[in-house]
Amino acid sequence: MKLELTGISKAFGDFYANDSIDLLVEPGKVHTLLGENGAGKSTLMNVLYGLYEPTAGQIRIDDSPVQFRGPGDAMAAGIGMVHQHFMLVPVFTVAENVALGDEHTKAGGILDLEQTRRRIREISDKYGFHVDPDAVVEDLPVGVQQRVEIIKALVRKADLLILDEPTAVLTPKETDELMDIIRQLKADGTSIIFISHKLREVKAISDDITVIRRGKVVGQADPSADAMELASLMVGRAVDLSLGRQHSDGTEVALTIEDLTVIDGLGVPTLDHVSLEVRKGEILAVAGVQGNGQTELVEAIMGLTERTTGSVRLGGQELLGRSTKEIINSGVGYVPEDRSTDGVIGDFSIADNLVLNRYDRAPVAKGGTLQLPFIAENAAAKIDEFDIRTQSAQHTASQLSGGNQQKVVLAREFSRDLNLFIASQPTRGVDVGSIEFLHRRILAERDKDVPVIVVSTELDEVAELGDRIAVLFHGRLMGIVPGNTSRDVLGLMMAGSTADEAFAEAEAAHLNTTEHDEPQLPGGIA
Amino acid sequence: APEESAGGGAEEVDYLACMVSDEGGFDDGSFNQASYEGLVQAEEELGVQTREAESGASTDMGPNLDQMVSAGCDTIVTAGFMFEDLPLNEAEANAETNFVVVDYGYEELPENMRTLNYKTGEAAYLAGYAAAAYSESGKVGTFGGAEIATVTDFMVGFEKGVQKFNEDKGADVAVEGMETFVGNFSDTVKAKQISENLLSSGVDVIMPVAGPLGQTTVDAVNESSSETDAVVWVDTDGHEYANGGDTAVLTSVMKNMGLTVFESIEMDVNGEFASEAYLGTLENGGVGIAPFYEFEGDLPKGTIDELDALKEQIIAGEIDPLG
Amino acid sequence: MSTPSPSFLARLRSSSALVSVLAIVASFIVGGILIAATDEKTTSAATYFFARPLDTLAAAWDAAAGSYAAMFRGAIFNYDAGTFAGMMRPLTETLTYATPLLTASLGVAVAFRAGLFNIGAQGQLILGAMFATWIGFTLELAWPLHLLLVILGSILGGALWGGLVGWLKAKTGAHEVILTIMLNYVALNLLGYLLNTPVLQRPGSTNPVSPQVNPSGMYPLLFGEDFRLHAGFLVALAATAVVWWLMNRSTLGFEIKAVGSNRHAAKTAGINTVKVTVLAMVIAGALAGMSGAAQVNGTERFLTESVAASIGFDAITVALLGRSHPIGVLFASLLFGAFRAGGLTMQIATGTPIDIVLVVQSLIVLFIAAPPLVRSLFGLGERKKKRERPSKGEPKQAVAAAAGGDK
Amino acid sequence: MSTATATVPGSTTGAVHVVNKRALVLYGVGAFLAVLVFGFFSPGGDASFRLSSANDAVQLPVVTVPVTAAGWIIAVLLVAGAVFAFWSEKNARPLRGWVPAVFALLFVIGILVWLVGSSDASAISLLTLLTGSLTLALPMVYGSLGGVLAERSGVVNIAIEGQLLLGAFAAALGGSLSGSVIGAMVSAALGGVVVSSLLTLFAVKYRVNQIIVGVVLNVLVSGLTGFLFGTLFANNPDLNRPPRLPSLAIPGLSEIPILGPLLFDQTALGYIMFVAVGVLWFGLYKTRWGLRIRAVGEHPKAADTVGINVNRTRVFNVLLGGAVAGLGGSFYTLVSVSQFSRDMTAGTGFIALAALIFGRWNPIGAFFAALLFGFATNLQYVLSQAGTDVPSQFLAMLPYVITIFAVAGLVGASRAPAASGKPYVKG
Ligand SMILES: Nc1ncnc2c1ncn2[C@@H]1O[C@H](COP(=O)(O)OP(=O)(O)OP(=O)(O)O)[C@@H](O)[C@H]1O
Ligand SMILES: Nc1ncnc2c1ncn2[C@@H]1O[C@H](COP(=O)(O)OP(=O)(O)OP(=O)(O)O)[C@@H](O)[C@H]1O
Ligand SMILES: [Mg+2]
Ligand SMILES: [Mg+2]
Repeated sequence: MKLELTGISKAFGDFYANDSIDLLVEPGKVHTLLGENGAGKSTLMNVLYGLYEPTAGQIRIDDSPVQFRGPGDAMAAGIGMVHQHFMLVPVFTVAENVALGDEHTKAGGILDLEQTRRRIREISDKYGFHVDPDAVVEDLPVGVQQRVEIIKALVRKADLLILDEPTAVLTPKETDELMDIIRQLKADGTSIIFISHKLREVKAISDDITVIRRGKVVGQADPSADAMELASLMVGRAVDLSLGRQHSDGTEVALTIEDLTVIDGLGVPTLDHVSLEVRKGEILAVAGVQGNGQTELVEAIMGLTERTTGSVRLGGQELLGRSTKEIINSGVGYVPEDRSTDGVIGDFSIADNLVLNRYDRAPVAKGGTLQLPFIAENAAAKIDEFDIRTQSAQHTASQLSGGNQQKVVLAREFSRDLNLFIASQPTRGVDVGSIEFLHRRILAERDKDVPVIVVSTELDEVAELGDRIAVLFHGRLMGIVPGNTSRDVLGLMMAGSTADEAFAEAEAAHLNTTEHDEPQLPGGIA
Repeated sequence: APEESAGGGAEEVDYLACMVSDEGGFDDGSFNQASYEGLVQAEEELGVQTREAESGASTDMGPNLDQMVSAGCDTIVTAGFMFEDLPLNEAEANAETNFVVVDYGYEELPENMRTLNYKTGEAAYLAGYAAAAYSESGKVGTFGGAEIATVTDFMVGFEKGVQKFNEDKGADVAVEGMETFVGNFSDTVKAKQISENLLSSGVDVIMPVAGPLGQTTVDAVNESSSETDAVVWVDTDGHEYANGGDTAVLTSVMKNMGLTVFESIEMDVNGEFASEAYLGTLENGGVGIAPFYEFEGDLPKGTIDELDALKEQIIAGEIDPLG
Repeated sequence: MSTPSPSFLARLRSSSALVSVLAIVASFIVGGILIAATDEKTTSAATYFFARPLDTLAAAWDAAAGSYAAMFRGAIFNYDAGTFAGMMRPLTETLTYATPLLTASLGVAVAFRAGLFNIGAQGQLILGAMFATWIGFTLELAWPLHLLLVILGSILGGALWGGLVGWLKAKTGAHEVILTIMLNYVALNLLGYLLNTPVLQRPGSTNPVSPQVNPSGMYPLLFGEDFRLHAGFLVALAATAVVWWLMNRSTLGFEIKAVGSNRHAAKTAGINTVKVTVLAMVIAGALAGMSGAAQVNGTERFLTESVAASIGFDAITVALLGRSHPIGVLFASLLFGAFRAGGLTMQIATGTPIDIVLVVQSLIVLFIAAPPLVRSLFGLGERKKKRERPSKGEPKQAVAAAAGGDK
Repeated sequence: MSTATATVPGSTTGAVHVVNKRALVLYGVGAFLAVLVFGFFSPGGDASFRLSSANDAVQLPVVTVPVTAAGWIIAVLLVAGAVFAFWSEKNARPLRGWVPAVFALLFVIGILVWLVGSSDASAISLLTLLTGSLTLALPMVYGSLGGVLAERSGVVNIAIEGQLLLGAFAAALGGSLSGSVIGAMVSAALGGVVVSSLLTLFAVKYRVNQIIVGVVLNVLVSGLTGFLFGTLFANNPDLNRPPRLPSLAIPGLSEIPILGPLLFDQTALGYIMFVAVGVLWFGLYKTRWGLRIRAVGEHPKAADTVGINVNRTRVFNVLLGGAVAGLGGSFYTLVSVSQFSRDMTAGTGFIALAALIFGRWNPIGAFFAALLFGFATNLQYVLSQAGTDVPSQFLAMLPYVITIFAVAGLVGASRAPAASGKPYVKG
């Protein structure tokens, strides 16, 4: 399908999220949209998919103009979209989700899911998806959910597939698989619009790149262009992506975890006798495929899980068995993995979110009474310091973009003296400019001699930040390796090899076991 | 209901008779309604003006009384025990206004107050006797809206009447449902089900003491497969009053509130208001049982005479229906 | 949170005073049509409508206007009264009615803010009233002390009943809507039982009525014997101030709102959600319990089964109309108090059934909540579209909770 | 909002576990109470159950059980059930759905035997108990079904009480005017639809908080019907004389002992109820229509992105739900009693709301929840009629207390359709 957008504008009130955008997607090509958070990429895609009505402009498919009154029209015209936040009904099975809106029925409107199942199996086989049509979606890993989204589009015979930040929540392996799928689709003649903040992927998969800033197209780029160049084009200023950091080798042990075990509701250990130490002034990166115990590790330290055994000692004090509040008060800073459900309260103002876990202590509160002047001053200072983009501190957190919400969480945690800092997926879905900023802040904290744990499924981030890297697999610790260990070795460990096995295997295959000490690029820029 | 319309054609007199209901409202099919009918009768026959106020909630009763006083009522009627001491306090504070209190009494009455109470047990006793005589299954039943004295008086009298019949005739008629209460005076589905329960356990005469819910019993009896099932209605004459009452109501335990309220107003209009604790009895006609209409033929021979005799004995004090 | 939330203010602004006034006007018009349509004079004039249409209209106007004028005389100012006291009395009646409504609604509002849909003010009020009555007639103490105990008792009773809901909800995940509905009935039956036993029944009485509360256990009247308004109103105002402080300035209020908005984030921030859920319901119950004392020890003096009237249910509407904000709730309960007081006068003066008040009240709430409808009814045209954002003042979580709580 | 985050594995596992632990405590407490009350504190004597009513053609024998022995047997079974539950938990096996059901059933039978044993009655009629339960449940079932339809499509329906009440009123008025039961039932359904259309007007079109709208609509209907009752009906009593809906015994089937009178001797409303429960269940889970409503109620945006008109779906189903609840309201004036009276639904709509939550937004679940409630209510009446020492107020608490135990113990957290209560704004 050939798609042409001319002069598309979309205004929310007085604000133009898209301002006269032109875009040409050639048949069978992967066309990437690059842009900061809030640049207007998702808005443009929603217009294209019929979810928003454009304020001005025209959409042409295969040279004839079309108008969409809703997603139904867009789908009928052969456009499929995998949304940034998946559009799947969690309690439905895969087949029900795929059928929805395009159901096969027998007489009287009775569902005929068998046909849908067959289509799912066909597509699944063709592209190697391995999706069970009868699995309930909420039980599926994120990567599989995304494949369900793709199946939804393919079942409807999409000739143009929009992928809005498809890799933001994927593991490296899942990402690789997705890249393969995209290549196959492309080979079948499907046109693809691809949105991502991860320049490594963008460079690997794109045929064309269009960069958007503040709602306007600011230029085209060549996929072979230098990552720095792309980043600068997006952000509109020169981005220095090298952190120029030194690996630290702190010596004094601050956090000792021994035999930490977490049992889930079905009696299965999700964290299995994990022991490790974190030293002052070092970043311990925890790597692993999603669902292998990282979340449990962090939540156990924070006192958020039940059925936990073992020991977690911070500066000689046992944390296990204490309440989350006590743990926070003993100086543990925490950036949860899911900022919108766990990190901020969407209905609360930014100012209130900035004191969310110290609202009851001086100077935020005195005698059970909130000190509003302090809260206001604190907000003003933090908004300034962390460059949180908002019109006022009284706006609610839900009015912020994801990147800015993350800055609020970080600003909050960094506004007190920490004895331990834990960040789970700190840069998920955040644009390059912000990643750079967030990483620098985390490093700055480490340089204040605070022990830091960073959990990430992003290998680049792990390698980038980690002074040492711990790898979890099926709840067990596969080993702790130096920060400069190569992606190949880490990949093997994440697949279940112990550190020794992985090194041996990698050497046998003549792969690198360490990365060269060249400056790392955030967001996965090779 | 606009007050000036003197429907009855009686000459208008300059007299304002007022009434305040309790939560039940004037259409409660019970004491509020019956008392209210006395007020209407006064309007029609005496040509007095009337005002009425329903108390949608118990919290409205006090203010309603106050407003009636300031509206310049000559007589204010209250119905139900829920008013408690409110009328007494008002009466003491407003000597020019007369108060007629239905279904509640005080130890000492001020000059401007009458209380109207009714020994419903006496009439229910007769109805119980008649019901026992009428019953073919040997089982009669009753149930109440809520467990309060004005309700249980009926039920106890009814049971005693049945026992009297058993003694006199060596019969063994059982009374079911003495402890069954709907829990309110509005849930028709529950009241209907209680009636059905009674019928299906073989009861063939039921006395519902639950205000408007009695209608459900009439309906249940009219729908039941057995032709002989019957209802003992309370307060008013159910033969006239209940929807479908002519085919279901054996008799009614009448509590002549309308009449006594009317008489109280009439007294005052005639300048003869007397402070008094009136007690309606079989003797003074304040309570009684309604005619049996078509059912008379279904009673065992002589029952009517026995009832008359019992009535005399009660009046003479030879029988204590609640004892 | 600090100042009333921005969205709350925004909402007030966008549903400007004009819209609120128009909402009230529209409701009165609908009510007026109903009154006129069922008025005998109007209907009889309508039989010759085509001959003399003006008669019908005049009769309709008389019926509606007469009813509303009476309502005004009953609720605000009685221009017909001969004495100054008589003129002012309606206002004090309005305040008297608003008193128990105010505290109960505050209770519902606090629970809303914690994400709990509390339909149980009715039962909580009953428990409060039982405690207050019992303390009121069994003890003989010096005045302020006795009254203080009465108030504390009512708080304790309500708090117990509310806390039970919070505890069950927090511990078992049982839905608070079911729990509160069921506990209302349990409370009512418990009251019925105790009023038939020596614990609460008036000695010598066969009716379910409690003894009279001793004068030392009563709220003093504020303006003497001629007015029913009692010091409970001042206590309710104080409670409003406390709740305002609680919700807008205190750390506990911060916790309550946090749990109400996002339980997960609250937990992650170290807030003990179990404790907060229980406490919120304890506070909600305590406030509703205070209404029980206002009823018995303020106006009624004795306890009957109908002590709660419909206060607990009206409180839900009032809390929602006041957008769960203490100041909003204060004004909403004054409005409802005025309706109740005015409705009685209307009924007495014109014979219009008081039920019409319920109709007008509900319409006002609906219209005020939907400004665009009011604007289009009056042909004002749409305002420039605002960004649609859920307002914080509303118990958004409560909505979700009422439908099924959180996983 | 975001599906991606809600489903991150590991973040939700805790919930399952909590439910188990609580259920375990309940099994333990239940078994303990059973041993104590049914066993040691047995009132002794016999409990007799009549299986047919006095008027039945086929008279079945009276079943008599020794109370103490039966109590012990039930207690032992319950202890066994509790042990089984603990064993399952220990071995991390999920308990099957029938285990709590059987456990609860045994417990209720235990209560029944105990109460009957301690009452003065010679025999309790099981048939009366059961048919009455069904009758008492009937308007509740309709109300719950109406609620299920609305809430499954994402609109919280607190206005069930109002729908029932206006249905009852409309049936009386429409029935009196048309003189036919069909006319009455159609009017009742329309009455429910009127309430629903206000609900959708404000909740869907103007996005007013759905709970506000629901609560207020109940008051509105109560006020309106009360007003018209006091004016229109008071002045024209003939408008309040609807025809009666007759019982239609199915020849043959209705003769079957117990089941016959229970299932095959109903009014049209009774048969429609059975059909409606089945049809709605089937419709919700097996048809395109159901798939779409559920999608709209769970994740409206997802439904929107596949071309389903969210708000139109909501409006349609809320109106349909109103028709169902309104039809149920006609039970009051066509079956239960022969005229409308003020606030005659007496809070049933709220119990229906509880039943639908208790029944987990499933038509069949709601049906059984309502039935349990009807059973507890009728048990109270049957026992009080037979005469027992328990004060009437405590018997009256029975249905409410049983419900509290049931939701707190066995059912626990129930999960509403995720988008229920949230207005849908495109984009
Ligand atoms: N419904 C809306 N109403 C008002 N403004 C909106 C709306 N949706 C988006 N915007 C604004 O439009 C701009 C573009 O948002 P959009 O979601 O398209 O960004 P994006 O490029 O997809 O960002 P990201 O990389 O974070 O996904 C933002 O500034 C946002 O604030
Ligand atoms: N109705 C709305 N009104 C105002 N702003 C909105 C609205 N809807 C979305 N936005 C804004 O649109 C922007 C983009 O929203 P979106 O949900 O795509 O965030 P995002 O930046 O992509 O987040 P993430 O990083 O989590 O993917 C945000 O700035 C958000 O505040
Ligand atoms: Mg986006
Ligand atoms: Mg984004």
